[in-house]
Amino acid sequence: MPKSAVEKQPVDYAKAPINAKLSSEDKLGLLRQMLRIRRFEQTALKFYNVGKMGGFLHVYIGQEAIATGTTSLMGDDDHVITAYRDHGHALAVGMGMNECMAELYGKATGCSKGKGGSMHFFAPDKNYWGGHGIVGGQTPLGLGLAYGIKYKGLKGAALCFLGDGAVNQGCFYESLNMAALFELPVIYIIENNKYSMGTSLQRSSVIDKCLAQRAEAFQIEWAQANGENLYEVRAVTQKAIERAHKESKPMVLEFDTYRYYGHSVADAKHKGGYREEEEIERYKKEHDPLRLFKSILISEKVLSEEQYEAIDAEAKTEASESAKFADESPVPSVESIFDDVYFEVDRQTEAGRTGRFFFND
Amino acid sequence: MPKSAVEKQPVDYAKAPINAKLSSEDKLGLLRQMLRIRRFEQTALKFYNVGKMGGFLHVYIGQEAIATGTTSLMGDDDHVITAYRDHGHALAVGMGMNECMAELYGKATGCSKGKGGSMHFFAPDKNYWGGHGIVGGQTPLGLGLAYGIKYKGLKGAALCFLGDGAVNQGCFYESLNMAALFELPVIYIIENNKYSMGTSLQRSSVIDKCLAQRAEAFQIEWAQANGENLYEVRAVTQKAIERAHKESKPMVLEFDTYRYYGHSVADAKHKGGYREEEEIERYKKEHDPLRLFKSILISEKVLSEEQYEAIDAEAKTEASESAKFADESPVPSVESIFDDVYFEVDRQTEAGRTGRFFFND
Amino acid sequence: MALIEYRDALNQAFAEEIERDPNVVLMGEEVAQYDGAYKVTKGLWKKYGDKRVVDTPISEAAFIGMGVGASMLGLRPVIELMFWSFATVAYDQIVNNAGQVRYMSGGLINVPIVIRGPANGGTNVGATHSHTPENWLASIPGLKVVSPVNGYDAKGLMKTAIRDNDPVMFMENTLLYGEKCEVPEDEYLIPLGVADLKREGSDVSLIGHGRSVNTALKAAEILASEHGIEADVLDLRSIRPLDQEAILKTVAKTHRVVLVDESKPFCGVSAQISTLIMELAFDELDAPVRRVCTLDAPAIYSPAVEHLQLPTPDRIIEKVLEIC
Amino acid sequence: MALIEYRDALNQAFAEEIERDPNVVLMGEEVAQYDGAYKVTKGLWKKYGDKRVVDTPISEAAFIGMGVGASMLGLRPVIELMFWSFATVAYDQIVNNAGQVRYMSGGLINVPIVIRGPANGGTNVGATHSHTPENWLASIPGLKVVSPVNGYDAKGLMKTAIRDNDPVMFMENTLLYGEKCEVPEDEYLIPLGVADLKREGSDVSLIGHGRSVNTALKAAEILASEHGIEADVLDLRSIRPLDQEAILKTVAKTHRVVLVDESKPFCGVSAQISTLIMELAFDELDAPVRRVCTLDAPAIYSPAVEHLQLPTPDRIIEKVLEIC
Ligand SMILES: Cc1ncc(C[n+]2csc(CCOP(=O)(O)OP(=O)(O)O)c2C)c(N)n1
Ligand SMILES: Cc1ncc(C[n+]2csc(CCOP(=O)(O)OP(=O)(O)O)c2C)c(N)n1
Ligand SMILES: [Mg+2]
Ligand SMILES: [Mg+2]
Repeated sequence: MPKSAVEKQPVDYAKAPINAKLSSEDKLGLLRQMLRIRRFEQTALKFYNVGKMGGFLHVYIGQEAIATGTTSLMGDDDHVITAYRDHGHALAVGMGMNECMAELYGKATGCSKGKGGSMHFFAPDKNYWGGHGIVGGQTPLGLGLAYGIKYKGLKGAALCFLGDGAVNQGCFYESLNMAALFELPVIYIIENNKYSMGTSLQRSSVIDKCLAQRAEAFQIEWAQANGENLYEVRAVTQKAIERAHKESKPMVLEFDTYRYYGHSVADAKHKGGYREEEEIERYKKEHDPLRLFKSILISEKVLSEEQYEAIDAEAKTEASESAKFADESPVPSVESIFDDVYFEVDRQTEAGRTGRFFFND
Repeated sequence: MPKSAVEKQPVDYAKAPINAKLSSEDKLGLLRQMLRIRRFEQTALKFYNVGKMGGFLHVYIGQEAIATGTTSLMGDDDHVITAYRDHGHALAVGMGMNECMAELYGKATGCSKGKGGSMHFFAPDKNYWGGHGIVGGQTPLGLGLAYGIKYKGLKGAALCFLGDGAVNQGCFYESLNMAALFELPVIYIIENNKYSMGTSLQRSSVIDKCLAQRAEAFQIEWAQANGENLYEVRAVTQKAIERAHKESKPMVLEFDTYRYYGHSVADAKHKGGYREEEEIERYKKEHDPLRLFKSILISEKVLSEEQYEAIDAEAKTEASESAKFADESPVPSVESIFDDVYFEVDRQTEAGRTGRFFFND
Repeated sequence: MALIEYRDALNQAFAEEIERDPNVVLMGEEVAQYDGAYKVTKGLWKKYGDKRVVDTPISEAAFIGMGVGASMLGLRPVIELMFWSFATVAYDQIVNNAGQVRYMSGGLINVPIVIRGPANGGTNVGATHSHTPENWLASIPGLKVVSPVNGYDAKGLMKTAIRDNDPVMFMENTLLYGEKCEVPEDEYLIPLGVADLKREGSDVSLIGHGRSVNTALKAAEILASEHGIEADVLDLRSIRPLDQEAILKTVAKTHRVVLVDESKPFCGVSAQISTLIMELAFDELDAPVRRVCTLDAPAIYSPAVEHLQLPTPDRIIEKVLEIC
Repeated sequence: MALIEYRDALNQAFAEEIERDPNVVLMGEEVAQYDGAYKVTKGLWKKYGDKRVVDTPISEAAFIGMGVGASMLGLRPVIELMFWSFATVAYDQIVNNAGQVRYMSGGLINVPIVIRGPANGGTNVGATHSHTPENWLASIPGLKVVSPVNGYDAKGLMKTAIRDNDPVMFMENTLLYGEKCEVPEDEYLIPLGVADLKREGSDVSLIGHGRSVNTALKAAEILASEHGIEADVLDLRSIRPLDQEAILKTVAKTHRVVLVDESKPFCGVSAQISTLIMELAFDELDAPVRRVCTLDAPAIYSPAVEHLQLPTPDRIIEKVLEIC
């Protein structure tokens, strides 16, 4: 468990070149981004609970500094892919609240036309490749993004996020070996929030220092850091991205973090069940990435309470407006069920008009 | 590459308690076992090449000390499972040449009634669970054997063999984590013969010291040793078995070894293709487990040239007689294709007589 | 008789078999301390402890393979896949190790395991979580596949599956877990390979498995009340082994068939049943066999639409009216 | 025209597409330096080098997923499975990532990959190596499945598959790799979804795909010479998309159908074709559709027996005589 970062660490990481060069504007932008994620999800939760959405809702709240910090470093040829807890990464790469909220509502205006849902946000135009529901299944895809980057001779990196439970899917190790063997610029980022559903890290994985250290088995560099401190996240990730760009080498990062809500909304046991309410409260009080960054910016005189309130109010308004947008958006037609299955059919190319593709009599 | 073991190592490993206590009888028995494997396979090769068999034939010659040495330590509650290069392990656990050769011939008298073939030998009565064709697929099964042993409260170990290429199947790492987490008495034994088909270890795996070392990622003990020296194989494996029996802990062993023939008989490229003829010759000359153990026993005055010739002649006769047996054995009937699919059907239990099981009109 | 939920009927089956046979062990993700993602194993870990109810890491290939290996030594693992969709990451262990090892050993080995979990669409969890693999797995000789529609059948079939000496793929349904039905206090078993005629009629045969049987029953009521058409509703219950006699019997009785199947149409279970009727009862048919399957696309998330991707009473009625 | 082997026809397709499109990359186990386990990629690594022809570790899930990920960035990976049977260890990457990602992204993504390799029994390699997964994969909307019987079709279809913007599962056959046929010097393409009538007759329709077409042709010759029965032999070539018109055309012509399928009968491709005929041409049938499939058990090793587990001309003739 990370020691509270409030006392000491900011000092150092704020000085890291990648953070030192941030303008006040930039810093406020990063704060705004984290606030947007939190308010978006709180709004989503509210409307999920009144039945506006179906399926699962995996909330990212508590982990905002990781998606925000890592993706803030992305250049044109850097790409991102993650698992089903994907709202934070989606907003962080620049997706709009409207298309994201509409996706949760299952509307035709959603980022995936209401076909993917909470677990399957995508925005290729923002180098964001989802949003994947099968635990660990995205890790070979991340490898492939890195392969594509290298094949095309670009200086880029693929950031592939996974959870502390996902590390026990075999394809992750297959991917690590191939990343090392082919020297691919993939950065696996383990968001260690201590639990995979109701199972604590200790009950699912046998480790020495941390999960990222397993990378040693494949001669891959790794680092573990405190995921609640945005400066720290940026500083640590920047090194990995530089390495990927300069040497085309993979790396595994692990960020300590915590999710305040249940695994998904359905998760009743997360309070007083598999984890103590006291633990949750402690994290909220002592390890909240937003509080921390806010206090840092205030101490840096970059932010005032008033400004904070203003930014927060903005985020809240944007979120509730996105809910209104989603609510008023049309649902997909039943006919549209057959769209987006085959590229050639969608485009009605020669290939798409040859032979039968769908088999309901 | 292991340094030739002839010069120095025998001295030490011969003194290991587990070897020191071997009677001359025992030692000759171990030599006989290795010879039986070699002569059986050379005979199999001969008849494969004249069309007596189908499919693949993966020959174990060059690796005999490993199957012989490890299985020679098995007690009643120790179990074995391996991959498709399985003839050596089968004979080593006590299967007869007749049922093995007949299996290669695809005869009803084969150990698997001619249904499994070279890659799928089985003898549950000898704690031998195959013989598996899907690379790495046996590693979770080995975990399960260990689970069964522990569940039943027995002091036993599951020896699960795999190749240097098989280590890159993800289920192996899933198994390692679970073996450590549940403290299961499984011993993974990597037979590192330097190649997976035409791919050298360097082209398939990124490692530090050796493949077994990857076990560190899961806090599992490991050891690497020279697989050409039967005494060394026994001494190293004995420690792992003791550990499994006493502490119910997993371990990963890696034995350096070499296959003299191609990956399978079909493999034309193995000479002068992906490996130099000179390399093959050097291994045969300097690293042959049979030569080595023979010279050891002669120096120990346990064996004379004449005795060796006699044992060898015996093995050759047994092998050619097994070929005769196989040749004269009946083939399975076409009707028998439908046997051994479902236990309940085979036994014609109530369950096996209820509903339709097979669907050729 | 007690009126209980589908999930609790299964829970009873597990409890009874755990007590009956010391070799029965439940394993899977969150099945123990968390009581199961869908509470199907609720209370069992508390009651029977770490040895009989085991939480696993998210390593389906390893823990299903582990179950297969353990079963070779006589254990009877009952392994939960949180969703049957996750069979895709353990497919080799299921198809080749559970399904083929008996054959390849010439009958020396048998694999008495049950792999179980929900296999259904209709819950807005998206395409990756909504697979219906009964056709994939029933196409493999060596495996058995069961798919009960209510708690009574689920309990009786689960107890039989656990005692069966072959690998049984047991397919449940998250939309059914909460549905209640009468379940006897006394022990009972339901054999695999025996279909159940859930409604009697003489004009048309509606044949399905799993939740599609409920949809068929709803359609049957409307057909009776609004169209004067009386339907036989045959619940296959088990797909392999298959109760062919029951199928031929209802076909010979009504001469008209509509198959209802919540899985996809291409090479689906409904295609096999249609083919079987073609092969064995062609002359009994007064009309071509019709099918109502899930619309042939990946599962759409949109809650407003997905329920229409699955078979509905309306679509069934439409098909029936085409041939009656 | 040049008389070349099936494997060399594929080899030409790869060479031509590698030269045509810099995004085409071949990958798989032993495809480069070893020339391929079955020499299908012979000489390509020598000629085109490490970038275009890539050897992988034995990590099917990772390298197929890698191919899918790379294709999202515009590469066109052509990935070999040494045997299609090994798809079982990469099933999630194929089914969910190649097959569903377009849908779940609302059409934002497409996955232009080809996964290829042999998918057949009959070579005495045992049950684990003899799977015929065309029914598993064709049952998944989002995937395309192709299965050519000769070198001419194989080359034309492979070039089309590589240029196709959807994931194509290309199923070859180790028993066909060495068979020769005439292949034009000039470039040509064969579209997916177009069946090929490989023999003309008017008495009965034999319909199949892959190697079963050859078996059907053998049977057809005997039927003609010994029984005076002239058979249409329709080669589906591609299973999804499916040439429904060609199927209905031959049924309307002969009114009698025997399906030949080297895969297993339960939920096999033959079951889908039979069902399709039932649904769309019931009144055209003068007799029930018959099937000749691989005997419904895991593949037996025994060389003396396995060839009889697969469809034979005799079994086809027997079925034909039942309905003619
Ligand atoms: C292959 C597979 N197995 C199981 C699941 C069900 N499942 C979804 S999320 C989850 C827990 C994952 O935990 P972790 O990787 O720590 O990520 P977190 O939820 O904490 O972000 C499980 C078991 C799944 N989606 N895919
Ligand atoms: C999942 C899977 N992929 C590929 C193959 C094909 N194959 C059989 S053996 C082999 C090489 C394995 O090499 P190694 O593990 O070193 O064992 P060795 O043959 O050297 O004993 C390959 C690629 C297979 N049988 N299963
Ligand atoms: Mg977690
Ligand atoms: Mg090897």
